[in-house]
Amino acid sequence: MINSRFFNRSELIGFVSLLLLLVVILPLALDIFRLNLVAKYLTYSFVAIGLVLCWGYGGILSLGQGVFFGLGGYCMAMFLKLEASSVANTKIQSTPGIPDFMDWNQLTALPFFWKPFQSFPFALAAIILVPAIFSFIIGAAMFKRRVGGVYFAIITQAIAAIMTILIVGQQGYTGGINGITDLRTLHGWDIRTDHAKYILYFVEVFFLFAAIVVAQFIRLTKLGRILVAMREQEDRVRFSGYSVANFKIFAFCAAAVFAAVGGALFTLEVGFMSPSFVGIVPSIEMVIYTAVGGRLSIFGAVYGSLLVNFAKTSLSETFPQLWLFGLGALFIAVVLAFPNGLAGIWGDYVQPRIDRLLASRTKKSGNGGLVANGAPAE
Amino acid sequence: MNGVLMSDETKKGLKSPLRRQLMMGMAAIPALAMMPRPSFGAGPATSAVNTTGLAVTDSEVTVGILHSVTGTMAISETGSVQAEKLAIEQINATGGVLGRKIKFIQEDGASDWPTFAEKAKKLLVNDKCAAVMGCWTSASRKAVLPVFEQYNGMLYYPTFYEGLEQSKNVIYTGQEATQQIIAGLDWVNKTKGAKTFYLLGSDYIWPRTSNKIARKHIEGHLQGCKVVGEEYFPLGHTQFNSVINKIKLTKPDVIYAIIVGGSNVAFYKQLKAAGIDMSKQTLLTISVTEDEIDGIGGENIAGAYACMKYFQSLDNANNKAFVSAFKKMWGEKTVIGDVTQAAYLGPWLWKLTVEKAGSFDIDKVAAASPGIEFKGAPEGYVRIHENHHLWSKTRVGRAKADGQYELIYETADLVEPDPFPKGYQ
Amino acid sequence: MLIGHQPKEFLLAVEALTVSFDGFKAVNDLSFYVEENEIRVIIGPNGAGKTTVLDLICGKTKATSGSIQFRGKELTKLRENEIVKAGVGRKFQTPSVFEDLSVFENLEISFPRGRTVFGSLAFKRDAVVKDRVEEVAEMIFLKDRLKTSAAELSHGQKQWLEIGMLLIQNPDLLMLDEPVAGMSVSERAKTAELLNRIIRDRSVLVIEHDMKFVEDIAHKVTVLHQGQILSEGTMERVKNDPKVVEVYLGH
Amino acid sequence: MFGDYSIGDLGAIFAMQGFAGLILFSVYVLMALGLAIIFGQMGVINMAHGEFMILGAYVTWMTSNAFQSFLPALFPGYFFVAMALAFIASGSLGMLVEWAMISRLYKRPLDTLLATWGLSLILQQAYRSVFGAREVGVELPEWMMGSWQATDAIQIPINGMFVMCLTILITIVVAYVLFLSRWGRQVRAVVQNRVMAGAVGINTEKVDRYTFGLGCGIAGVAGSAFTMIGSTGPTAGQLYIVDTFLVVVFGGAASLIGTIASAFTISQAQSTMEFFMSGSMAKVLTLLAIVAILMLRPQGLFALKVRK
Repeated sequence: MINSRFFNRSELIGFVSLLLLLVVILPLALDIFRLNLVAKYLTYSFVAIGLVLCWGYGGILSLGQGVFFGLGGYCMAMFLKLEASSVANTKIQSTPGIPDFMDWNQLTALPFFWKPFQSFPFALAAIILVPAIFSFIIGAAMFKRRVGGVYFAIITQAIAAIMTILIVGQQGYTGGINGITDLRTLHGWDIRTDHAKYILYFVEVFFLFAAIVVAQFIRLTKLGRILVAMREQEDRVRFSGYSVANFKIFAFCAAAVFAAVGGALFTLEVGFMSPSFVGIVPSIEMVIYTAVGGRLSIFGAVYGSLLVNFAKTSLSETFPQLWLFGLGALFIAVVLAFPNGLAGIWGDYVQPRIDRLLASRTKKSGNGGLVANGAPAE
Repeated sequence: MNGVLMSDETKKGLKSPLRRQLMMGMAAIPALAMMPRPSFGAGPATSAVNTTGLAVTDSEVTVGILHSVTGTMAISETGSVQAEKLAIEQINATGGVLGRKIKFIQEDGASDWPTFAEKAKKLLVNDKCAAVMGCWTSASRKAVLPVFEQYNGMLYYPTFYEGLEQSKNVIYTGQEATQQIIAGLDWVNKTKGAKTFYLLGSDYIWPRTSNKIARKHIEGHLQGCKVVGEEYFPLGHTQFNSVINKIKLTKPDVIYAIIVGGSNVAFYKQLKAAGIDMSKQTLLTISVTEDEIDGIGGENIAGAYACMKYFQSLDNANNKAFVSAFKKMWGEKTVIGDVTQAAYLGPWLWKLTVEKAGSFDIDKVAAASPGIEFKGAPEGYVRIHENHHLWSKTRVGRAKADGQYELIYETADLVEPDPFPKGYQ
Repeated sequence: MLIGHQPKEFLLAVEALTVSFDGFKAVNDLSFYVEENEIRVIIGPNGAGKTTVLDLICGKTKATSGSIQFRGKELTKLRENEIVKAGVGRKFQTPSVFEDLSVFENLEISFPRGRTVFGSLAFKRDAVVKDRVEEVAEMIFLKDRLKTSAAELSHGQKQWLEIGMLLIQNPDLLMLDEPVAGMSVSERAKTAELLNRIIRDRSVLVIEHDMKFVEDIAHKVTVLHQGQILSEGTMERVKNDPKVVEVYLGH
Repeated sequence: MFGDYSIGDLGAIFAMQGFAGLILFSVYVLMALGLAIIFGQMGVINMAHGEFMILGAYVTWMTSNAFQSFLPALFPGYFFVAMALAFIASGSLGMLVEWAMISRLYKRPLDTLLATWGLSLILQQAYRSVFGAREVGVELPEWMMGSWQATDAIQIPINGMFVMCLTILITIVVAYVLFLSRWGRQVRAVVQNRVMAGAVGINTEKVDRYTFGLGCGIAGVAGSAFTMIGSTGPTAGQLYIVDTFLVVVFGGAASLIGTIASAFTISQAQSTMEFFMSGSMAKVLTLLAIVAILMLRPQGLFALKVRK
């Protein structure tokens, strides 16, 4: 047992059922419009997976994940916007060849930090590196000085507020409150067609499973166990010879990178990026996806984002007034009654029933090996 | 109610028994579709007027209403929703469009731009709406524009905005920036002898672009005039004492304010509290309609001038009928601002265009739009320009303590919309 | 003392150590020395500053002034994890084990390998680790409970587990804060046996109230009172020191 | 920028600017006091603090309407009644919330953050359903409007002075209640050691409930006062929440004096910077400075150094 398998049984069930749901059931059951919505929801599940590591395992609650989602999204949007702003497409402007919003703000040349984004490899690297470096700076500054818990949450919130004001205020460079809109092609490939949306959906699902595997890998290494240990007894970890700050920085950076990948995919799926994902409100909503799914469950994070967003869309289509009541009640219910979210409900109510069912069946058939074999590793 | 929003406002509207019947009739729309009333369905054959698969039947045509009813923008967008519903009801009462009753599907943009894009796509792709009345902020319009262009829909956009845009798929029923700004500046320069201007705005694209145009006009076209200050505040900012002190220091002839949302309330209250008397200090705004005054309080803004195309107090027969119908539907206490009136134009302009084109097809409607005249507009006569904006008059009003504007000046002719103004960019 | 005599190489040399909390000097100009393989017990009444001394040595509290030399290294300038790497292990007063992890994982975390972020990512649970964990588990009477979650252990077992976690680090100086507090009589006997076994190859600094236990294990006793040394020497000597009798043992 | 002005003008402007800073200071103190009690004393992160303020604002609005309709003669004094009602309304709601929700979460401070965020969403929508999505304008009695002409050039807004006086009054009352009254001693006892306080016969549940209620009640009074200078709408409360938390955290969470000092520092910094640069940039720089200082001194300006 000691070198446990990569997924224990209940995780395997989660993995396979998620795979079935995302790869087979949803694409067959939904039209492309709805499937594109699912793709949008899934981009948030990247953030939620990051939060499982950082908050659920590491105990670091960040209320500024929107910042990293936005950074990733903006890096992608900058590349796409430059591609969409070819001289031919922007003849009507006073300075053709630069993004339209720059032209409206009297910029006559591309700002220096936009220039490297003409290169796709650079943009891809930036999607990972910019948020990683930014989160490293924040994390190093805070964790080395042992800022944690509530204080960290509030400071990340302030950072989200600062970022929003900056992006909105520096509209010549960022597109302001409108964001970067009207993104069209990726290397000449039109990302707006239904066909492209299908492909992007599957690309995203691929990345999602890659993210799940990476997160699961981190969770299963000793680093994952140190995170759990740190959350419980920070001093004991410190006096076992670990630099607690470095582990926190790692967890925070990892969560930031997950969020950024989600943001970049969001830009591709939705076709624009705006400061409305950077602020405090979306950042807290992202935490709630994780809480609903279960802050300790990677699969829960994905289901949580899907469920909350699905509820949001369907409730707001039929009862817009009720939506906020529903969302608010969901927050409170999850915190008060189900602190481990969907995963907790599964573990506490559903799983035991299945086990009992299986056990009784195996007893009947006289084949006893099944359950013992699948006993969870921890 | 089949996707149709039953909002608080709708409930308030259920006042007279007649109205209640009407609303119940609307609630029974699915049933109606089965057995067309004789009053609708007498128009030309559906196959002739709808060749692109829009939601048009022999007796009905579906349009979308897409505004925020939740979130921060719900404050502003409520009036537009009300006006659009009123217009649709009036059109239906006079026989509909091409003999078809207008049915509307309302979606909530929730003050969130991707939600706007998502809902716009739903209205076009799933619901096949023949037209959509909607959006309020520039950001929401920018978010839906690619959707409308990709899926070839028709958007009637009601808000005064910064310009710099023109699309086959959008009719802009509010004024673009130059229409709203230049005439007002000329007027204040001429009648008040104003030479120095202090420009203020909330920090986003519309105030910034508008102030840019204002600055170009002040410095380039008005003799001897200059801008003595220009400042922007984050949306939702509530502390203006510092800028008020700066204004006192620079003593501008005109405070030119483009502050939006909740900040307005704080700004005017603090201005008044700081002892700036609007009967002596000229303040010209392009962002405060009667809707905003409701929140600011008339007594706090009385004496300020606003420059836009419509005031509720306009004295003409169209407007009187409009105001009384609006109040009858939505209650005595509701006020009507510039954008609300512009939103009211949307369904009417669409109806007129469809009837001229003889078709609901988007391409035909877009092509038929230029030159469409609407003589029944509350603001007076309007006409759609080649660039899909409206020719309209620009007016200056002075705010009174009762929350209404008193008309002070209006341009003699319709002002030409110029979304890409030469020399102002 | 002969001129030119080299001072004896102490394992731990605490000199003129002072820490003050808003003016209150919890430890005041304290100096003492611990030799290799020595078992030193610190006793003293409540509030004497015993736990603070351990906190200062392991870096949990920063000294206001003074120095702590460990094998010639100045500990006051190091971070906690660096002090651990230098060879100082610390057990807390209340058992602090990771209750969400199993006994095996608790011990494994303390295994001195892969202590950096990326080291821990690459850490492999190989035979060396397993053998060592099992060896220590046997020593701390928990061999058959390796898979148990630490939360399910009794209070005494948790204390042992924490001692085990220190053992696996193999420190040169082991600091124990009241290792037998709250234990049953039989557990106490077992713990004394355990301590006697593990102190062989290292120096140990123990805080303890249980005089019987102290007499059993101590080479030398230091009595703290109000942040200062009241008396130091063998148990026998300290016991008979009138100052000590007055403030502590007499009560 | 000052070259063209006379010394007298400049003096007057600086005096008024100083006063603007003081008004902002009062606003911050009012916002933060209630939160300082709830967060600093109880460790509860109340994200619905802004909504409790807005409840006070709506109560003021309703009181104003009621006086206009039924007691027009007493209208000039309605504001005092409104503030009392606002305190009662927000305070009672606070106690209800404490009973139903917060009391179950004392051991999980980060979870109070999520739960109260949910509460804030519910309250926002409730306001929208009850009072409508539009902002409401609260009419002030005549005597509170306008400004006081200190000299020819210096004008001091009356409502600003009113807010300042109110702030001083409330601060004194809070300080008295927390530090001198018997009840305040109980609150502090519970904060320091809940189990012990319970053991010596303090009804900790009751203390918690009243403390939370007091914090929310002060938020209600703050909201009532803000109708004079700001807007009242369903979502207006959200505007305040980040600033408020920063003021409290910057001051050192458990210190009332810290909260006041930090409100003073932040307001003066912001108001001075606003004078020299655009409001947006002033805000960004202020927030950045706070975050930077908090990184250097995580315990805030005023925090007791305690032996852990």
